[in-house]
Amino acid sequence: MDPNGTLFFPGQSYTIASDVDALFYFVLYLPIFFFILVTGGSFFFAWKYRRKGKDTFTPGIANHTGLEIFWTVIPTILVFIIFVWGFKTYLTMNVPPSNAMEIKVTGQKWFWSFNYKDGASTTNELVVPVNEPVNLLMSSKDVIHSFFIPGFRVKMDVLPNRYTTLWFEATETGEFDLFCTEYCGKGHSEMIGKVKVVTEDEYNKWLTSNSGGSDLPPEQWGAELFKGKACFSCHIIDGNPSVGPTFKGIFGREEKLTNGSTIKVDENYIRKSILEPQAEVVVGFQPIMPTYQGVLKDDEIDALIAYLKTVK
Amino acid sequence: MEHAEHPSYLQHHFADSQQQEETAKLGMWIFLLTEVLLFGGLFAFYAIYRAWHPEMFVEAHKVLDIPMGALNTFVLITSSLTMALSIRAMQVNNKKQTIWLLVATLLLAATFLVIKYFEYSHKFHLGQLPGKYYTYEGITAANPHIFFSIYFTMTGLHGLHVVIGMAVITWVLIRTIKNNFSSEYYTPIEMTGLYWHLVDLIWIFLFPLLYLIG
Amino acid sequence: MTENVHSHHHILPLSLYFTIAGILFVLTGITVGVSYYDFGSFNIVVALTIAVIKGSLVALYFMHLRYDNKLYGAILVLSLVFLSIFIGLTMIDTLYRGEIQPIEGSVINENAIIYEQNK
Amino acid sequence: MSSSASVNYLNEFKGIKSWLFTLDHKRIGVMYLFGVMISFLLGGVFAVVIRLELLNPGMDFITADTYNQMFTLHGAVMIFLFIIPAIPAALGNFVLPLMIGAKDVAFPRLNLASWYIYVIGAVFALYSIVAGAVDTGWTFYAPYSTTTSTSVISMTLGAFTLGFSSIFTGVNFIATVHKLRTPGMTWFKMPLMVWALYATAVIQILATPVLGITLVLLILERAFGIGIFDAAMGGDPVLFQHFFWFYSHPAVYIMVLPGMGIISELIATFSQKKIFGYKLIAYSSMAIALISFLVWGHHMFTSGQSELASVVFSFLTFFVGIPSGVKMFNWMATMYKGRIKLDSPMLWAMSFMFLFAIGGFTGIMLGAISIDIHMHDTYFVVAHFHYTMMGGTVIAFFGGLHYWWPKIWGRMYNETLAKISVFLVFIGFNMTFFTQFFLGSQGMPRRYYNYLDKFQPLHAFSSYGSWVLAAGFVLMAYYLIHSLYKGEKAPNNPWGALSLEWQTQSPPVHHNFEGEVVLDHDPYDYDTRMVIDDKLIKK
Ligand code: HEA
Ligand code: HEA
Ligand code: HEC
Ligand code: CUA
Ligand SMILES: [Cu+2]
Repeated sequence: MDPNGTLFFPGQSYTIASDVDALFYFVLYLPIFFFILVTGGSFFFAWKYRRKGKDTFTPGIANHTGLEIFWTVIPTILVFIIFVWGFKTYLTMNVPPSNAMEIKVTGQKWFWSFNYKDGASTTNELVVPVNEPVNLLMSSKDVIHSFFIPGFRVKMDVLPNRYTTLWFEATETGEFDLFCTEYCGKGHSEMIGKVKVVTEDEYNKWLTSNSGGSDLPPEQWGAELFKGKACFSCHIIDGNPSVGPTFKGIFGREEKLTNGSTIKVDENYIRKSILEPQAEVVVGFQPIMPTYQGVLKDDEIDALIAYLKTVK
Repeated sequence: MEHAEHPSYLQHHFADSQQQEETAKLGMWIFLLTEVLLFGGLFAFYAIYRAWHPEMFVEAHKVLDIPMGALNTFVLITSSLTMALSIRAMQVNNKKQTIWLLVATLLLAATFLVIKYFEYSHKFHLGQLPGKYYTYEGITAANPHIFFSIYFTMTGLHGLHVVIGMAVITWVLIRTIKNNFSSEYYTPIEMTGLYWHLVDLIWIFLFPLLYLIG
Repeated sequence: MTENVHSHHHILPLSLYFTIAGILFVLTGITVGVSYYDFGSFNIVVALTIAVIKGSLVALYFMHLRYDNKLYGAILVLSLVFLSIFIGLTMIDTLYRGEIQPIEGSVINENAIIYEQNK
Repeated sequence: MSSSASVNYLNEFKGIKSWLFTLDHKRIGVMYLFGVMISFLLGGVFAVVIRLELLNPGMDFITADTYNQMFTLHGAVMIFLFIIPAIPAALGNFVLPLMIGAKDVAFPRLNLASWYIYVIGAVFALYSIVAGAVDTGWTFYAPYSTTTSTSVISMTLGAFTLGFSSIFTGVNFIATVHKLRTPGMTWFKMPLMVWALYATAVIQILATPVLGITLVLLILERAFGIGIFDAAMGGDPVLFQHFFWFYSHPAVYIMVLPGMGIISELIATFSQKKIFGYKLIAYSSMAIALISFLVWGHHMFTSGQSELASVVFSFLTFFVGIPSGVKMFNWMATMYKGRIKLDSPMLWAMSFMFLFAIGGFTGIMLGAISIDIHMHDTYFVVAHFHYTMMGGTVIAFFGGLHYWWPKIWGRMYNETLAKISVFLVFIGFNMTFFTQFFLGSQGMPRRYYNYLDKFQPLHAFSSYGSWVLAAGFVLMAYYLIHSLYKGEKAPNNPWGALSLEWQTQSPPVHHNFEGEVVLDHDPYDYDTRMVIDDKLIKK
């Protein structure tokens, strides 16, 4: 469990979080009162009026208008309070400040990609500066996903062919979990990532170093991209097929395609597989690989190819 | 519970035939309510998509054939009339008339389907088909295939009801011929009538919504 | 369960059936006729009013609602009430998307309704 | 009253055919009972597999695909095959005509037909397992359900068919209650169970058709690409969610209302006291039924529906809490000054009070939008709905089953074992699901096959709980089956209850009552009976 958290919640790392938690505790303690009243009451009666013999007379109390009004009206008033409170917090959650920084989020089976205005892009790792409102503009490439950061108490579905938004302002630095909470198939529970909240300085530094290529040699960079861009969620390198074909010994391998032809894996084929995966599909697999068009840049694809050559 | 006469059609758990008939009628009306809600889902789709794409609906409805639709409306209303009259004929114990009126209803229902068939095949021909099969190019507004998805599901479900109705009418027709009914007991024909009128009633709404409103 | 045991079935005069059918034919003619005139947004009102009148005639006379137990009519009305609840509450969603916070992003797919709506 | 060794509905006719073609509501009820018990066993086995896999993070013994199929089947079987028919179609079919002094339901043939439709639906649903089990979750959300390569069509066809079975039961019950009450039984002299079944039937007929058409459209979308749920073609996947929940929210009250009806019977009988606030309980059943149609959008707060819709639905959601609360308070007040005997059915009723209160209150929490945004699709929701469905309905169902068991079979079960089983189920249930509240609020999403290490202790505890729970049910299966063969003969009215079903013999005769039905008191007139029959003096 989160060391800063309580039994119920992870730590409060966003301005809204304390609001949500406060209402939660209100709606927790209030019913605990009623809970004790109702179940406590009935358990008490069950003991107090336990059957002692056949000849106890039970009075035919049919109703008591006062009591009945009481337990209709009081809960009604209480639920009104709960509603208004929940509603107000919801409004705050919904209206982002106008100066919020915008990041584009794309969900697809089964990873998240983040595109920054400055050209930087990441996969499964959202880096944001602390104390600055961030507005996410989200859409999906396939089915519905849902973007959830428990530490910030925010969640929003990510729909195909449509934008939804979600905003937050992180109040402390650190790493937070990021989950997909709308069931989206086999990799649903692997569609998780991290939100890194860093200081303004670190953020700017990160931004500049991430907008261009990398200093690493291509094979190593490719290996990182293999992890970072979530190829590994469908391709593994130990020789077993997973969702997609194994990458062990992929370069130079002969593949049978569903269109009947056979092909030898070379640079062009790999590039095509990444950019237009549905064009040529390997026999025995579903055509479900997502396109990386717009997610991977040219030099990144080169790096990946360089890396794949090394996987023997 | 002393039943003076115990007619063969009276089921054991009813006190008398009046109770039996009323129960059947109530059951039938409840069933009709579920039918209204079944179609209701499609009407909801219609309303929502129409609100989203008003121009497209206006443009797309023009390709439907109003004379054919109107003709079918006349046919169905007439069949409703013959159905209602067949019940009345049974009420006055005119079995022969009942039979002829039921046959007329069946024929009118078949006419309805034939006309629908011509409409459908014309649309198939032009590629005015639902969803991904839509190939027609005469409509400029966005998403016309949605209109045809709705058109075909609504009229298709309605057509299915016509077919089921015909089966049920055939069944009561056979029972009438077999002398199962009399002015004392004709509940099955009456229930069939209620169902058939509902089918008519739904068409009364489908026709303007799909064909006429521009 | 009612008092009037063996109140005999209500037999309506033949003329009534023919009159109702006649009115239905005429109304069908009218609704087709007026559809060639454009009343703007009133088109739907006119067409549906006529349809409701026709529907009521079928329900009241062909289906005998007028002479039968009121419960049956209530059932029919109930179904319509719940249908309107269904359509109404769904439309609270579909008609008001993006009201509090209009969404501005480049169009992903022109077909998608959200863009159609914001035009 | 005749001796209990005589002819009854079980032994009057013999042979498998006399069952398969029976029109007797009692036999149809019993056939339903078999169906739902098998389904519960099946759903329970899936549940245990789920919990086993979740014992540790990572892949333990089933693959991700299998896991996804497991929770889909678990959800679909439990909902469509078990809980929806469990109380109305199985127990309700048996007791409803008896309780109102009728000889049968209004349409016995329709009743038998709905059982067959149920079986056909079950076959479709189970066929989907053979044909590449579905993996959509029981909610079938588009566009996942329209694009996954699994056998969605046969499962939705199954659900569609089961829907019709449910509709026909509803039609039958409404007509029965309206028309077949024994002379003298006015609306406000009906037992509350009958009110509850009536309210349930109203929901069944109003909501289920919409599910039917939605599933048809889903099938058409999948098979022919009609495009109304497909965003790429100008459709809208969120509409599917509206249509689905327009049925499935009211459906949760299809599940719980008859359960509440059972609890009303149990509390009054075992307290031997007039029920408190009869009319208010009756009205609150109807109120719940009607309000339940106004709140479905609370499942969609994060779906991308308009903010306005979320707010309206959140507001309306809270109003279902009030009639439910009224019932809870009235049951409590019924126990006041009763003479309470804690036989096993009453123990189930007490468990219900405890567990359903928790389920209901967490429902209220979820109704508050800002809390739901955080909790939605986490284990908090999973815990909520197991507390209401399992802790509420299923517990009530077993309470009712134990209560009417002597009437159905004419045999008593072993009371000591029954008490142990309630106890095991109660403890096991809380172990399994209370932990899930913490998991959920900590952020553990649902439908996750794999999870972060930090959630492991809570998940493991929950899995241990499921074993205790399963042990409770296995014990129950044992003594119930045992009682069929070796159980003591049951008296006609073992609990001293007042409603009509206890006035006929156990098990009842073919036509329910021998001779005229005598209705000489209201269903809960314990005080009058005590004065007249037991000659007790009012204090
Ligand atoms: C039997 C089934 C059942 C029942 C009875 C309920 C009852 C309620 N449910 Fe539940 N619910 C489900 C089954 C059920 N639910 C299921 C299956 C799901 C998830 C489906 C899925 O996604 O797979 C779900 C999900 C669900 C959600 C969506 C969560 C999400 O996905 O984000 C919400 C949100 O509002 C909700 C609310 C409620 C409320 C307000 C009630 C109320 O009716 C509760 C009323 C009862 C009480 C409140 C207790 C007694 C009251 C008193 C003692 C009076 C005092 C009260 C107050 C002061 C408040 N439910
Ligand atoms: C009626 C409804 C119902 C019931 C009773 C249950 C019962 C149980 N459920 Fe389930 N559950 C759902 C409805 C139900 N569930 C739904 C709708 C979902 C959502 C699915 C989805 O996401 O799509 C869900 C999801 C769900 C999940 C979440 C999966 C996920 O999101 O990844 C989990 C995990 O713990 C779970 C566990 C359990 C357990 C341990 C039980 C236990 O209580 C089971 C105990 C039962 C047994 C162990 C069987 C023993 C029976 C016998 C021995 C037979 C007796 C026979 C005779 C007497 C003849 N359920
Ligand atoms: C959602 C799962 C998924 C993800 C994520 C994924 N792939 Fe694939 N991939 C597949 C499947 C399935 C196939 C086989 C079908 C086909 O050829 O389209 C495949 C095929 C391939 C092939 C052809 C393999 C062969 O043996 O001919 C290459 C190369 C490839 N993927 C590269 C990648 C790279 C690089 C990434 C990450 C940047 C990636 N994939 C991410 C599912 C995935
Ligand atoms: Cu993406 Cu779940
Ligand atoms: Cu709900």
